[in-house]
Amino acid sequence: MTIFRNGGVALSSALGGLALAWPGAAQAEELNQAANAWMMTSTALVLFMNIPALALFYGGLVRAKNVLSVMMHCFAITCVISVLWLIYGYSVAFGDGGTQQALWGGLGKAFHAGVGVEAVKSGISETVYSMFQLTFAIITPALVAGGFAERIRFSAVLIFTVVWFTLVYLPLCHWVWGGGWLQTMGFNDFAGGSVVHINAGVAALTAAVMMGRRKGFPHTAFLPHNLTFTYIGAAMLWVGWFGFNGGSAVAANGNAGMAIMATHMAAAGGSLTWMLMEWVRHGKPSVLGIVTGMVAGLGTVTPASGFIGPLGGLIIGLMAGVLCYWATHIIKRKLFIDDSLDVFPVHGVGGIFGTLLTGVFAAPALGGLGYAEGVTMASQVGVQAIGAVTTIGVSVAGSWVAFKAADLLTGLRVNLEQETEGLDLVLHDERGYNLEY
Amino acid sequence: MTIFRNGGVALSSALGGLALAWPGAAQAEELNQAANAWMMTSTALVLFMNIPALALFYGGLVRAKNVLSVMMHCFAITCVISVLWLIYGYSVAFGDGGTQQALWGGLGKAFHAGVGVEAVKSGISETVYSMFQLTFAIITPALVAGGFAERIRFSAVLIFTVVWFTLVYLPLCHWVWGGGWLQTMGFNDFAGGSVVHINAGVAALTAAVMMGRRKGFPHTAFLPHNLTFTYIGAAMLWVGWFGFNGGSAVAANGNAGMAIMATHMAAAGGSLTWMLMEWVRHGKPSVLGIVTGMVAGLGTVTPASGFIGPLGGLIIGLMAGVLCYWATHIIKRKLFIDDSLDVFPVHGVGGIFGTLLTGVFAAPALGGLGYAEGVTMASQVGVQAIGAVTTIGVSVAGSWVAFKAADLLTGLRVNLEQETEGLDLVLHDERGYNLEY
Amino acid sequence: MTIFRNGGVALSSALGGLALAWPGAAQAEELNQAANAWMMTSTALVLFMNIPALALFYGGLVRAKNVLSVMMHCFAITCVISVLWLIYGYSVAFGDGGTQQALWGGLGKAFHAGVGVEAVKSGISETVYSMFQLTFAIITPALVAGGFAERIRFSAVLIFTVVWFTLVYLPLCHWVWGGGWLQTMGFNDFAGGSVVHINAGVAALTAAVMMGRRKGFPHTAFLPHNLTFTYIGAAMLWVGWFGFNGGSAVAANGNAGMAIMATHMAAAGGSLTWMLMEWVRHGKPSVLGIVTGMVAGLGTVTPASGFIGPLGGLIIGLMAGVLCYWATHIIKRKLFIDDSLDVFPVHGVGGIFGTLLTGVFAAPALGGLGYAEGVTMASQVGVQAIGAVTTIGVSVAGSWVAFKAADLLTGLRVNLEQETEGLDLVLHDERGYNLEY
Amino acid sequence: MKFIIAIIKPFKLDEVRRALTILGARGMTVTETRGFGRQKGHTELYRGAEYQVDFLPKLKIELAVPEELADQAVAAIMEAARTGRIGDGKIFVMNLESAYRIRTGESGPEVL
Amino acid sequence: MKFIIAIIKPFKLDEVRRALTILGARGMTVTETRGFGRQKGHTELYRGAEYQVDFLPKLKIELAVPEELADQAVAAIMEAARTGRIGDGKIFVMNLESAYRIRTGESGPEVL
Amino acid sequence: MKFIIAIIKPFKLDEVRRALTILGARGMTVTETRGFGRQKGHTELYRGAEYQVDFLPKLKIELAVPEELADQAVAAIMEAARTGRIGDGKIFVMNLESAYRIRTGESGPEVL
Ligand SMILES: Nc1ncnc2c1ncn2[C@@H]1O[C@H](COP(=O)(O)OP(=O)(O)O)[C@@H](O)[C@H]1O
Ligand SMILES: Nc1ncnc2c1ncn2[C@@H]1O[C@H](COP(=O)(O)OP(=O)(O)O)[C@@H](O)[C@H]1O
Ligand SMILES: Nc1ncnc2c1ncn2[C@@H]1O[C@H](COP(=O)(O)OP(=O)(O)O)[C@@H](O)[C@H]1O
Repeated sequence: MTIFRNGGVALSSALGGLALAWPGAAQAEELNQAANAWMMTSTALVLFMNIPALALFYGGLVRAKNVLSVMMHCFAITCVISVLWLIYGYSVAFGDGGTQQALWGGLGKAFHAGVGVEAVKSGISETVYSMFQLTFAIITPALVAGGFAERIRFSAVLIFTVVWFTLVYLPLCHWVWGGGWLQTMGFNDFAGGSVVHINAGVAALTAAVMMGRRKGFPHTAFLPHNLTFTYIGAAMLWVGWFGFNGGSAVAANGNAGMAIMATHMAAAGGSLTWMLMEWVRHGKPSVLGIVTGMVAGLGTVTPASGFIGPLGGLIIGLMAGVLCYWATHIIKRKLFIDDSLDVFPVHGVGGIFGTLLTGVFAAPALGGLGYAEGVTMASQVGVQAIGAVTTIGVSVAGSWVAFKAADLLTGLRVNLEQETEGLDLVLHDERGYNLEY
Repeated sequence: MTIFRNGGVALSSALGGLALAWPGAAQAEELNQAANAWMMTSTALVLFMNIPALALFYGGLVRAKNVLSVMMHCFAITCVISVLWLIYGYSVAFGDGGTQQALWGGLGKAFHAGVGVEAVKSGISETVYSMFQLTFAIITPALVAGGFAERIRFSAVLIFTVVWFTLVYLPLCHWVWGGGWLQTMGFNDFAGGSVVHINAGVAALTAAVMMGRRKGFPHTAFLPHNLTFTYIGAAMLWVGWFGFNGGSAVAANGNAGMAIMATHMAAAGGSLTWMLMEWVRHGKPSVLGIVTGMVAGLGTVTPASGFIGPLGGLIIGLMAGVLCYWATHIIKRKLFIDDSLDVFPVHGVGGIFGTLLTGVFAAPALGGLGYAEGVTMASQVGVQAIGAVTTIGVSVAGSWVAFKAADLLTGLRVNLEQETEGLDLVLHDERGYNLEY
Repeated sequence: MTIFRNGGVALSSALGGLALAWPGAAQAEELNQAANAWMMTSTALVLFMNIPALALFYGGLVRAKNVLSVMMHCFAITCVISVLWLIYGYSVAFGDGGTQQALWGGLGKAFHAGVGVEAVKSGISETVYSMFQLTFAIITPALVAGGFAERIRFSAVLIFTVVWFTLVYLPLCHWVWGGGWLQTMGFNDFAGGSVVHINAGVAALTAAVMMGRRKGFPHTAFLPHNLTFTYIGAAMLWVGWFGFNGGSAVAANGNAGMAIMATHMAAAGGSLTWMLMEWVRHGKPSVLGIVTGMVAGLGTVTPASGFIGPLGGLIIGLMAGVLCYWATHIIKRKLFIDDSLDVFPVHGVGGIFGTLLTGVFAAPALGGLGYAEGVTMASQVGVQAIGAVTTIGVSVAGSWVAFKAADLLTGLRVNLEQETEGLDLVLHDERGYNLEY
Repeated sequence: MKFIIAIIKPFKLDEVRRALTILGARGMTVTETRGFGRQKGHTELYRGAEYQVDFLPKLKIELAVPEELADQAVAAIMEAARTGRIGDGKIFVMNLESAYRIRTGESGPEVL
Repeated sequence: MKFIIAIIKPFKLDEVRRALTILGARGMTVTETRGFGRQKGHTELYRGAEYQVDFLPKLKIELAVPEELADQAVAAIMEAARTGRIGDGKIFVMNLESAYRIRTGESGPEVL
Repeated sequence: MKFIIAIIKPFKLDEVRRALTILGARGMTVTETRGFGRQKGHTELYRGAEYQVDFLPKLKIELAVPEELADQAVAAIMEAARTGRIGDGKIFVMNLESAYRIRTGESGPEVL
């Protein structure tokens, strides 16, 4: 997202993209209706990735007695973040921070002040720009929900959402995409390898460590109650990711098209290698394995997707499938951390890896689109590492505060008997299925 | 939909929209390909709202033995309305009615006569214009299906569909959007608060009263057989609504973007207040509650969505969640009307409320986009009331005729034993699930 | 797809379409961003048709013990074809074959060589062009999976995919859409009546004959384990088909809009006649019936969709519902061929019929868009027949080779006990549902 | 004590439960089953082909009662579950040697 | 009369039913259950981790028969349900004191 | 031999199975059921209306044991399944006349 939209300009004209101005000057821009059409579509696709896609993906993985609780997380997070975004989120992330621009966007656009029907930013309606970004702000905490699934109190989820969005998501988003210091430094995260994936993965790991394991872990098999849902969710994620990465070009041009193709190839690659890992090591390939490999491929290619070619995407995906497979194995079977739905080993590890590789596969020799002037592969990888480490640090600290706040205010976990009974009945007076009649 | 597309022109240029001509002059217009792209996408999104979204939303709410019957309603209605639309629907609603334009569009465009590949209307291909409108004509009777679910005969649904489409939907559609008298009067219904939501809600209520209650109502709990389906359907509706309201701008410009943002905020607001109502009154928030609040927020904001800002959308949503919650309670628990899936209290009440509020929140002081020349808030609200009352009147009368016709021709209800056995086996020789093997 | 995009040019300007050049000259073209936006959307829609739509449609039809295996087929095929496409598929199908252009596109674009961010083909980014075509290459073998469902080994599916894609899909795709001999001859297949539907139907029939029947066929009822999934999949297919046929215009103009409308009407028509057939012959209409009729209508109208009007689409659909109903009956009940999910009678028969009718309904007298210069209805139908017969021949031969290869390498079928136990457990160590807890 | 197993049509559950409650039964256990018997199964359509489905959905009620209530319980179920049409179901009565309440460890007819 | 409970492998249902029908049984009731026994459950994969699933899907057939048919019924089930591999299941026979047909109120072996 | 039917709270299955395994039981059959008893069902929300759901999910364990193990098995289940709160369930014991292993055709207590 960064370089083509708000940042370095050297490359953008070479790509035949729009001339993209700095936020402050946005009002003078002309609306590119084709880009606007594509970005509205992308916004719909990314919202779709959270509800219903992620809700299905996660919902299918938990036991039947907790399916609604997990889906509720995704939904409530969507609502809460949307309201906060309107009140201050958009402004803090994408407002004009003036002298403090390196750190935050200020409150000048709180309540979307000044963002009228005719406002244009980066060539598209500013409302569309804001909506597209909002969907990213929604899905990131929703991804974290995989780490605390099957044992958290619903009120704790709400508190976590508010605190974490404010302390962790908004600063990182501004620094990387809103004109903040990481962006200025040349950190490249096309569609959220750091802001979304590392961030969510680390927060989920923090949650898992703070909350402790589910009753029965690691001996009991917590079998997915409905792998067909997980599959459907995964398929929708794949499709939605065209909007996630393709939309991050903020244009309906070749950059968007290339990002989609690289994204697609990474998904295919990650799926195949995870599948092969299982085939070799367990004798059989599984549906859960192939779709998890897909997510690994997609999460890993995300930061790179707008800077590389399709072959680069494929290779990143192939590596991601292997790497995240092992990471999952280690977290679950060696470290015995109960990150319920494996958010860290898939999104966190994939995100870190992809953020670094972004500096590598941008090389023209590897089919990439090249570096900004004066930048070498080594220097770019260095900057990428700074971005990744920053994200990890902020996410660990902020997540700890957010979950601690929830713990103090309402308690983090349900008690053991409630956990056994299932969160759906205990917290929501509902059951997912009543198939008897 | 109205003012920006066909009607009052004062505002449209201020909004930087296209110059929109009266239908008769449409052929001379130039095609805006970006708008065309967005409108094809919107058309897909709105069809998606009916099948599978509404089918899932409704299907999940009924008992397992009736799930297919409800889904069949949505599907068969889609097919029947599509054929009627081609034969005469489009012409009656959007044709050039000449001297009778205030009342109907005539039959000049029956069988889509004269609507060639190159025909343009409101800046987009006339086929696309027609398809987009068709999806609205489809979802409206499908919404009504929630009122008669779990006890109606399938043949009665088909008869109702044909009669009601002709007597109720087409006239209202023409009056409000096709250049009819309500539109001329300045009635504002951006995306269907009256034509779709009041209309469907009132028809469902009429059906519920005419058919009587399901066996066991109100003592037996008719628990949703699959809340995960209802959730998935709800999520898809939210996403699809971007096409519903955003597409009603008939443009890929800032008006569409702003409509999407207002729509989104209303969904979030309605969800949160319904959830809070439950939390306060029952001690627990439910998944069914939050998604129902979402529908309430979306239905209520629909008529206003193109005239207001995001804060207006949020406030409308917040109010809708509370209001529709109470309306549902009263209909079910005080009046003991068995509107099976609460169509009236959610869509009907929300639609009425939203249609009136459209006159209020258009005020620039409230973040709205303003009134047409010479119009005040009071006068606009007055016109809005006329539109709402007209819709209610036409819908009650026409629905009564439609259901009466079905009753006389084939009978409305299955018998008690069939109702207990379930409509899927009795009417379709099928069962939704055979999970045993 | 053919005539408007790459082939005969007579018509395209009459339609106000873009001036479309021969592939070789593509680089000089200007990017139409609106078309690009629509084509990215269409690409997402067609991918969506395979996963999750087709996976749901097929998955719901099999028994619960095989649901994952069928979904796995769709997913793994997606991954494998994507990788092959990048390596050589795109080049063979759409590269510049030079003197051998009549037969294949050569290997000049292997690994997407030369397809940069700025490359434009037919007015859209070449990456988008390629991705859109890739989704067709994916869904075609996935459709074949309906023919061998519930008894094939997973490794056999992978082998079949690689061989069949190379020997059958790529040549046909090039001949019809990539500038090959059938296209040069004037064969018209707008969106895949031959390349996709005849082709997949014939391959499925070949598979069914080669593999033999499932245990219990034809006496045992293999009831769909989850008709709600089949329904959801069908609904998604309908919506996705707007991208399939509408996207085949490779433009966001009236041609796309008209294709969508004709497509939609065919879906409605096929649904209604299949439903009526059941009502008349069995006394009840079924959900499975109406959605199967929909697929029949859509498959049949596909080759014609860009050459006809909406009334033509409706008529084709109405006929398809009846024809495919009978074809299904005959294959299953007279010939006792166990084409598990009826791919041949629906897609194969519909595709053949539609390919021929394309020559008929293009007639302006029938609401069609006319013939290329010097072509009559009779001559066009003749060319259509050549295309259909060619497709059948290539598909039978190539499918036989592909399945034979799989048989020799790993064996085609699981053994009887495995078949009874179910492929999910036997091949993937998983079960679709664990709803107990 | 007696152990009564009743196979009934699913939609009769409410009536049977009510009848047994009136009689004083304070507990029962219900399981979904599929029954095969004289009642013909329904037809299911599958794309134009028709199939006979032999097994019909039934509910099985298991009810432990004190000796002296057994006959009345049988009679009550019989009446409440009857539609008079084929497939109404069967009642089987067996001897129950002992019964325990897990919560308290008590045994004998009083736990029922 | 006897009440026969047979736990079998799910895919043997058709054969068992056929065998019993030939013998003259005109009804039976089938329930899905999960069995735990000597047969080892299958492994399920979960993202690289493997889990042993102990409970296996089984079907329970309940069949009431007149005294004199009991042995033949047991033999018929035994033969039809056998694969010879571990996990084929068990047959339990208990005494059935009375049986009623709900539809008619009749009782005794003739209702079976 | 005895045929033991235990109705328990679903989440107690693991403990019950473990207790029985320790005792030497090498097989059992488990079925999902719904129970109606003294324990009140939960409330379900439905758009602002509240409904009482009477039938609660329970598991039924069926266990055939040799005569001499019956009492210990009952005691083991009782202890493992107890939470001390209402709804813990019941255990019913009946006489089992014969038992067969399908795989081998053997019969008698040794097949259990
Ligand atoms: N001999 C039997 N043993 C066990 N269950 C039986 C037996 N006969 C019938 N049933 C059960 O009773 C149900 C009803 O029996 P059926 O013969 O259809 O009608 P009716 O009860 O009117 O005679 C069957 O579906 C089956 O579940
Ligand atoms: N003692 C028992 N009581 C009740 N059911 C049993 C008992 N032993 C076995 N079963 C049932 O029989 C099934 C098969 O038993 P198992 O020991 O696996 O193999 P086999 O029948 O070949 O000896 C089990 O899955 C279980 O459902
Ligand atoms: N008489 C009975 N016959 C069969 N099952 C019973 C009987 N009474 C209770 N049950 C079963 O036992 C379960 C627990 O009984 P309940 O009365 O709720 O609590 P408790 O076991 O603590 O007395 C019930 O849900 C039901 O499944």
